[in-house]
Amino acid sequence: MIGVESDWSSEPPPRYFTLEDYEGGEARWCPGCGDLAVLTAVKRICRDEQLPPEKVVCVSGIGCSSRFPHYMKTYGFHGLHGRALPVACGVRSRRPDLHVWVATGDGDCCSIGAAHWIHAVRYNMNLTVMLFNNEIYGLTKKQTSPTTPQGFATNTHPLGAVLPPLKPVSATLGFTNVSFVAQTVDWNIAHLYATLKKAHEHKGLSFVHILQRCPTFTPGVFDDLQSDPERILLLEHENGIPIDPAVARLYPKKLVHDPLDSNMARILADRVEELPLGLLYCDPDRPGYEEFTGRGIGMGVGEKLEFLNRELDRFTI
Amino acid sequence: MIGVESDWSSEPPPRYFTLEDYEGGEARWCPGCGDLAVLTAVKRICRDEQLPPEKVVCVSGIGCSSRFPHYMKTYGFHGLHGRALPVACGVRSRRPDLHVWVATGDGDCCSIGAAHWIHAVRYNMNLTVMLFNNEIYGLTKKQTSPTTPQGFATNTHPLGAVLPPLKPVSATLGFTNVSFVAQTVDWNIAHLYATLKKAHEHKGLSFVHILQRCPTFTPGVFDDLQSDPERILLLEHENGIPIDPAVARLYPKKLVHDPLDSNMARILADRVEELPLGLLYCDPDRPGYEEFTGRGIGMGVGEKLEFLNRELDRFTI
Amino acid sequence: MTEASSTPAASGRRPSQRTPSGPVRTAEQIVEIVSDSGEGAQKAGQSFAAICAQMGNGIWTVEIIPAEIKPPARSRAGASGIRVRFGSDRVTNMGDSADLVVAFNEQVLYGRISQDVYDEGLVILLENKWATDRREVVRREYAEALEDFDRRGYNVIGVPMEEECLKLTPTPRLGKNMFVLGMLSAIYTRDIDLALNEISRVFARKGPKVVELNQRLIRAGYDYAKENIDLSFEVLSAPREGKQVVMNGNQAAGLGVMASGMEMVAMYPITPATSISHYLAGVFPGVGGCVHQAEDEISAIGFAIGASYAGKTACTVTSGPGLALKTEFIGLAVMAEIPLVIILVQRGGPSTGLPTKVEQGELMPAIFGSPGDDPKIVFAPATIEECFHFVITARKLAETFRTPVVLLTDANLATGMQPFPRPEVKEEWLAPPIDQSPWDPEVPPYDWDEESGISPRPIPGQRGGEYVLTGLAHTRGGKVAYDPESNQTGCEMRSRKLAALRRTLKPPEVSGDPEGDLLIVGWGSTLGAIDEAVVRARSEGLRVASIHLRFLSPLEPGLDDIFARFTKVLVVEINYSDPHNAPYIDENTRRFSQLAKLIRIRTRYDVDCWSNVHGQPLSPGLVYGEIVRQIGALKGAER
Amino acid sequence: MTEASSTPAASGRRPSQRTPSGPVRTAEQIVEIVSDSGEGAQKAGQSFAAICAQMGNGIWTVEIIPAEIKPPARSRAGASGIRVRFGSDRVTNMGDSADLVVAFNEQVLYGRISQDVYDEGLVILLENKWATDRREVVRREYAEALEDFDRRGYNVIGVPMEEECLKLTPTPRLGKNMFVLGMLSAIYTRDIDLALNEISRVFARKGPKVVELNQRLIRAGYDYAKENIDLSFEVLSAPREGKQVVMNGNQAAGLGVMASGMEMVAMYPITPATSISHYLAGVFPGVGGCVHQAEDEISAIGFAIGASYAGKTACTVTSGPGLALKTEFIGLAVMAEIPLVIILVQRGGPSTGLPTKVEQGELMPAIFGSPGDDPKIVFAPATIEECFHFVITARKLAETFRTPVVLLTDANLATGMQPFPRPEVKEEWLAPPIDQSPWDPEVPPYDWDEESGISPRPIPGQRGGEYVLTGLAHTRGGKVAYDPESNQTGCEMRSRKLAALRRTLKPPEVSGDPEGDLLIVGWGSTLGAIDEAVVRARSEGLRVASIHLRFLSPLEPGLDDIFARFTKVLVVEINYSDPHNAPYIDENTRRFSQLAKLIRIRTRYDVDCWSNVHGQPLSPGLVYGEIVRQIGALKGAER
Ligand SMILES: Cc1ncc(C[n+]2csc(CCOP(=O)(O)OP(=O)(O)O)c2C)c(N)n1
Ligand SMILES: Cc1ncc(C[n+]2csc(CCOP(=O)(O)OP(=O)(O)O)c2C)c(N)n1
Ligand code: SF4
Ligand code: SF4
Ligand SMILES: [Mg+2]
Ligand SMILES: [Mg+2]
Repeated sequence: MIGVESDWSSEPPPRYFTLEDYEGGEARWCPGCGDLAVLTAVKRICRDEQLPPEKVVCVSGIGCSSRFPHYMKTYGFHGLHGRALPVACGVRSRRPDLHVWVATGDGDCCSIGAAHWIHAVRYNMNLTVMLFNNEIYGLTKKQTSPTTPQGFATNTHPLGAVLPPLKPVSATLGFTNVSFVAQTVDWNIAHLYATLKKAHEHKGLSFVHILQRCPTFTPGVFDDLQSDPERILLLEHENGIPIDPAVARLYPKKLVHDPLDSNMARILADRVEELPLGLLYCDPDRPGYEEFTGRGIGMGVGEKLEFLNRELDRFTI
Repeated sequence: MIGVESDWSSEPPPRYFTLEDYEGGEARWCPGCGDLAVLTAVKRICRDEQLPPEKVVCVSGIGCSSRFPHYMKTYGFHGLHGRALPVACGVRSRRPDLHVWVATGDGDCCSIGAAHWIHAVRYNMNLTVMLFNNEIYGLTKKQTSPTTPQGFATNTHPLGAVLPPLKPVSATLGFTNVSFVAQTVDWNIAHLYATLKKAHEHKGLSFVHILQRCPTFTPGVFDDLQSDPERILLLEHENGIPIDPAVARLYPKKLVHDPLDSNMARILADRVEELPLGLLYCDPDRPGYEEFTGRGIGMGVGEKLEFLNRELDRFTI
Repeated sequence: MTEASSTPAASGRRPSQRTPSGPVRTAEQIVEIVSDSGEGAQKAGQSFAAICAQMGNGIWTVEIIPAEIKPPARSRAGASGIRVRFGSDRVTNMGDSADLVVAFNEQVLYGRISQDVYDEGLVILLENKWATDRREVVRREYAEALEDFDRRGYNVIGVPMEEECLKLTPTPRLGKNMFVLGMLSAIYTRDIDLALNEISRVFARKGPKVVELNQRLIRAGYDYAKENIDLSFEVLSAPREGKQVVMNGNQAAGLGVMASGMEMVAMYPITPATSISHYLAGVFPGVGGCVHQAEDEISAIGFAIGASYAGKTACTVTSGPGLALKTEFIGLAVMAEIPLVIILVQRGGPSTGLPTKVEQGELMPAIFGSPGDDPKIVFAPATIEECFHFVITARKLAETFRTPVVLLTDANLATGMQPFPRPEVKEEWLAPPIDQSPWDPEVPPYDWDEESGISPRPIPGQRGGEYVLTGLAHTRGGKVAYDPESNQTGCEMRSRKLAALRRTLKPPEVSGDPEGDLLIVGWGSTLGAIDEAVVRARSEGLRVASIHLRFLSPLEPGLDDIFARFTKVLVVEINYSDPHNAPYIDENTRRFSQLAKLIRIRTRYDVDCWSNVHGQPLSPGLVYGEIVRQIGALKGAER
Repeated sequence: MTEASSTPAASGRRPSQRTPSGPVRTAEQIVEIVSDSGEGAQKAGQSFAAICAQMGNGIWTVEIIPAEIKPPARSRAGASGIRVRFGSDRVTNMGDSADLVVAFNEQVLYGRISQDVYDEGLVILLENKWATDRREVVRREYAEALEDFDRRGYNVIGVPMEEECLKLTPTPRLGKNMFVLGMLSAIYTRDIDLALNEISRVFARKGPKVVELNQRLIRAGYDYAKENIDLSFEVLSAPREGKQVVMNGNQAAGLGVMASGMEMVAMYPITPATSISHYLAGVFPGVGGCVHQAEDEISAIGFAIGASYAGKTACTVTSGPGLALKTEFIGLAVMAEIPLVIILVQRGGPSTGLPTKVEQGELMPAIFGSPGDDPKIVFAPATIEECFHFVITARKLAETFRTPVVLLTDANLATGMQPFPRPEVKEEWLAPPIDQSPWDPEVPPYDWDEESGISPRPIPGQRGGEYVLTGLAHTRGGKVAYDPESNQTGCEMRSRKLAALRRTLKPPEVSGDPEGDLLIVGWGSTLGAIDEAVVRARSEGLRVASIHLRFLSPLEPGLDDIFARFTKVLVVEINYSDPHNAPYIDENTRRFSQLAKLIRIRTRYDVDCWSNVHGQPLSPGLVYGEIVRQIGALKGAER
């Protein structure tokens, strides 16, 4: 799809962006790392949506997955561990013209950044949030993350993680004003692409939980999901993630799930036998905080000066 | 109930504690503040359970409600804004003999302390957590809290809070390893007492959401709940909060709810027409993190020295 | 400021003379209104101060704030109210002991007595209903207090405030404050119409009924005083040029935010910074701006940084504990060169400390708090007027030097009210729309000027400027780099910005003797008290002067030269230093106050320091006392 | 340390002489193994170092760590490996340029060359399979590198490592490192049995098959070198008394935690501190202890504080960004007097900076980071051995002085390995069970000793001791108090503890000339490099000495006296200071390094500083160069 964004100055000749226009530095993830598939999907979406690279901002925290912005040739903000979401919200607050992608790890989002996770979901600003869940701390070399499977041995829990893993999707569905929650996997490229595309289109905060392989530190944790199609429950709905025929063929178990049904969404999210893949919840009508933060963006200098003088008059004696 | 705790040195004559033994400094909350009722209930539970004052630790953050420890004549820790839960977990980590009560406000717990809220619930250590929800920042004088009703005017949102309020119970029910979630109100003393008592008895983290009146800054926000018994849905169950006949008479609407039914709990929590009062969820069998942190507490010096020497040998050349 | 030396206000105890046929004429007065909290003493005092300002007096107010929201009635800790110092000349600080106090009960006075703010001769207008209270204990307390006040040499005048108000309203507790305003207007020969107008302005939103009742209460108080109280003072005003505004420091800072062109303040509530956002929350939309209340301080600064990165230089406001939480993000802003304004309204520490009280204890953490080298600009306004103008400067510096800028105010400036010339808002203060024109792709994102370390920055939306901001060590091209040279270069470039800024600064002005025995060095909200003390000491022949620093990082130039002209240099500030005479403390172990540390790093001058952590604004009398003591010691007198 | 002056190791370029009929005898060697990451170079080097230590050599290791988890193969940024310096005498630092490098490909060598660690004459044992790689680009790169190395004066010896390993295993990439270990054993005439044993210990858990294969690879490397490489060195060892242990600084700190009797370490992962908890996670249960990985750094220190409050003095470990987040809680611990041990393993800053590299940039934030006055104890080990013992001291100080204690180590100590005398664990180190006997209710919770500020503390469970800990200003009785005196007293009492501790400290020992031209002042991990440089300079007749500080807060006593004996004092450390010759930088604007600031505050001595933020451990050669330059300048020679 070629198009010119309304907020983009339409200079002749119209620009057409190819994948290369989004190619940043050479990706430095381990061979087989699931992060690469996500990167590729995002680049493709940018290309297919013809987003001007200068209008795209990738914001991240710290972690393997948070290196994401470096590999895009767009604007990027590789900030602090756990703090991708506040920065991303700030970027959007006065710049509704920017497309903001957020890359955050399971430690970044669900551990140190957990307070921001709850609140950014509630603010519901227009961001595409990609939670790269490799169920481990990758960059710091194999410490337990909140999503590490119970019993899985790590460097901080050599006898195995002590507690049952936090479920990012279940938790998110309990947060007020949640507007979009989807689940996908790095190894099904078509589904990943379709999910991220839908998320990008959603007006509001779209939270995409991506099961992401880390062959270096959690090899095999997703093996059964990869090898046994019966472990996947494909969610279908006209308002859900569009399903590629190849994907449909791959996964025999399917369920028609209305993304507006939050109760069913939570039941699905808790499911242990199968992993629901697709759009668990979406309410396009939730209020967005940008309505508030963005008011008055275009106000003219004259109007401002006038108000300031009136305000000073109030204090004048 | 008079009794001697097994870990309390049984010196003759056995001590009997009266309410006065738990009386700390004169409470300095505003007249009509709901915090006082909670304080009274906790003192009564301590007395009724005959908890030695020196074995009780009240931990709090910062806020009106966090002044709680000062008004108890027990050990107390009035720490930092938002950080009651980490401290409380630390206290319990190596001291299973202590009874730990946590007082935290809606700002303290659900805003600045939100990351700890998620994770303390997951650690499921044996704490009684009382969330004093007055739907406002009290101590700092009327700023919006995450639970402030949408449209309610505050000093930071004079035109009304912008977003729908966060629901502490709904969110908590989505956190992994949650083991006890109850809801009560400061103005029904019998129900408040029964709920906190049940919470104190629960082995694990009991999360008690208390609607708390703040006549100073949110006068009237609970008026309809107070005046219209039809707005309350009393939860009943043999494993639930024991219901005083007077309470039962007060509230005509009742529902038998099995606290093990997490799905129903979440549906109830989301209910807007009525406020469910009682035990929404309880699973006494969730793993507790103290199992892990408390290992080896009683280990003898000899054993330690021996291990240390063995370990040094490993490094000896 | 040297003109002040000729005014009586500056010479300690203020002379007053009763003109034969009228009020006593006096150069200045210090009045307090003290009550239980919730009785409106602050509102009455603010209005009184505003009236004085309107009549051309200089004013300074200090709020008296209890720690609890609603402390019990009649408790010492519950003292709530306000001090108003007003005078013919400019007034720059809270002064020393009060001249007159209106008290709603006798107990709250003890809260003030413990702060050491009253002297013999004080006049107290005291609600006298307690004498006949139905509770025996209250009657006894009242009687005992009267005796005690007498012993202390206070002149108590009983006033049946409640009784009088009851004649007009069934809820006198809510009206007393207006009655008091009326009394004060009478005693200080204020124009009653000004009072009535002021009150109709203040209560405008509450409707005409409320306004009318309050005006009647004012009149009642006015009439009562005229008839019953034999006190009458006149504080003439000096002619004043141009329009003046009157406001407190937090309002001034809030106005500064709007006038600076910033459109976003991201904050988390914390005393005493919050009222900046309270003020802004109401008016910011008028200039298209927005206050974002974040879930915590970390998120607040992160949000502001996000907005700044996206071209909308933003502001965050906080105090001590909040600063601690922002430490990591401040380091990122320094490292990645993100313009950002941080308004830090200091309060008493360490830890939660004294949340409503004043301290200048956040200087060292503001400058040295972040791990690694983090050169940033730190400066401090010394007056309410500067609270306004410095925010505008802060934004400019932040963008010019592409760095966070910390503005250090404190609880004293935050709530102190003072008139100053009405600022003329300039269009150029309001930044132009952010630059979205194409960026030359040949220019790297950190195109450091070798001399100044300054570089222009690409803003999202600028075609060709795409780069990834990172807190990792990086090159001129913005690329992550772990080699020794890249990190060294980056650190040097960031540090160089401070040296470049310093070159544009002027040495501080010496106020008082150009050379002499003692030089006082201060910063921030203590300006008025120090100046007044110096003027008083000089009027008594002591050879003393003061300088008052605004820029703390980089530190202002020329200090060595100035120091060399004085026998001794004494830093005076409100934060902790070991007292000279404590056990184990000697010149080798003594821990210095914060500015003294900075100055010792910079100049290696043997500066002494005198400071405390009383949580109180400095009073000129205390500073004066120390000047006398220090010069006495220099002259070989007793130490 | 002065004995070292007689050893050849101390005199720069190490003399070596080939005995007619055998290996060249040399006082020391610096060997590196460099590879792509994941090829096991570190493991081989650590084993080699352990073998050297077992043979009685002094050793020091430095890990070479790439920033990425798995950087691309054959990339400069991907250089991963280890440096081992070993010698006849004690070895205390990484030394200067390497003598011999084993490289798995030629590209990773460029990663090292950019760090400036190789000189002419370097011997390189280089995997030579790249010469015949099927990719043309690889063959070309290899050829070009060989030419370049030749120009640089390196002696390259090609070794068919992979080819040789393929004879024994189908996955030579995983075995090469053992082959290298064998080669090095041959070249340095190591006892091959020690190597075989070491490897069977290291791989014990992986089963006999793995052990056997690795041993065969070692033998293969050994034999290959004997037959094909005409290099043979002998590094004799000095006799050594008593048992020795060998470990790195993080292991030593971890062992120290266990030996100190602490039972709880609460942490959040962060490089380079995390490996302390990795080590402890495995062994801590052996002494009944527990590692708690919290959800963030704030929670980690909060948890430790909770445990400490409840009587189980706990520890938290972190690095720069984590320190920033803990700032607020550290302030609480100071204010409420909670014993707590904070192990701070410093890394490169500011912000995320250089996460795996060394810097001493967290000194100022550790001391001055929290708002308000926050006197706490800060000290720094300078050797691996001290990393162990200082933790035990830290716990004792924390409890005696009822305060947080910060232990500052760094990335260099964290991963550096060195032998030291095996500690004799004392029962008294392990604290007795916490006191639960009744507390005299007459004794307040802060029963400050007027002289020392020290007070005993009630612990939950102690009947009669019930009190509420608070971060608000409080009285001796632990009650919240907002009056001026209470806050002043509390601050004084807490400050006094530092003065009291300082009285127990001895002045630092001067190493080198007791008086002379130049005194070097250092702290932390730079001890070895500074000492070695001083020894070398003195051996050349320069009048130089050094002192090395352990206690930074309070600062050690006696500095003035020592400084007075030298013409010039130069602080040497690894953190930022403005270079002398930069634009706009002069003595009035120059920003000093961190210890230099502290010393200037304390002594007002005109100390100069020399520092960098290269992210590298200091090398003795660099320090030596600066000594020569400085003394030259003093003598009026060229600057
Ligand atoms: C304040 C702070 N604490 C800790 C760290 C160290 N750290 C960097 S990334 C990381 C965790 C990464 O895990 P995750 O978020 O799951 O991302 P992944 O690497 O697995 O993609 C940690 C603990 C840091 N950089 N900053
Ligand atoms: C780090 C930090 N930020 C902010 C504050 C200021 N503060 C104190 S209490 C409070 C909010 C109180 O609200 P809540 O937690 O709901 O408790 P309540 O007073 O309503 O009981 C705030 C923002 C602080 N003390 N510390
Ligand atoms: S460690 Fe894991 S998450 Fe990180 S780059 Fe490697 S495979 Fe990916
Ligand atoms: S302000 Fe509200 S919450 Fe605080 S003490 Fe008063 S009534 Fe209670
Ligand atoms: Mg991860
Ligand atoms: Mg609240």
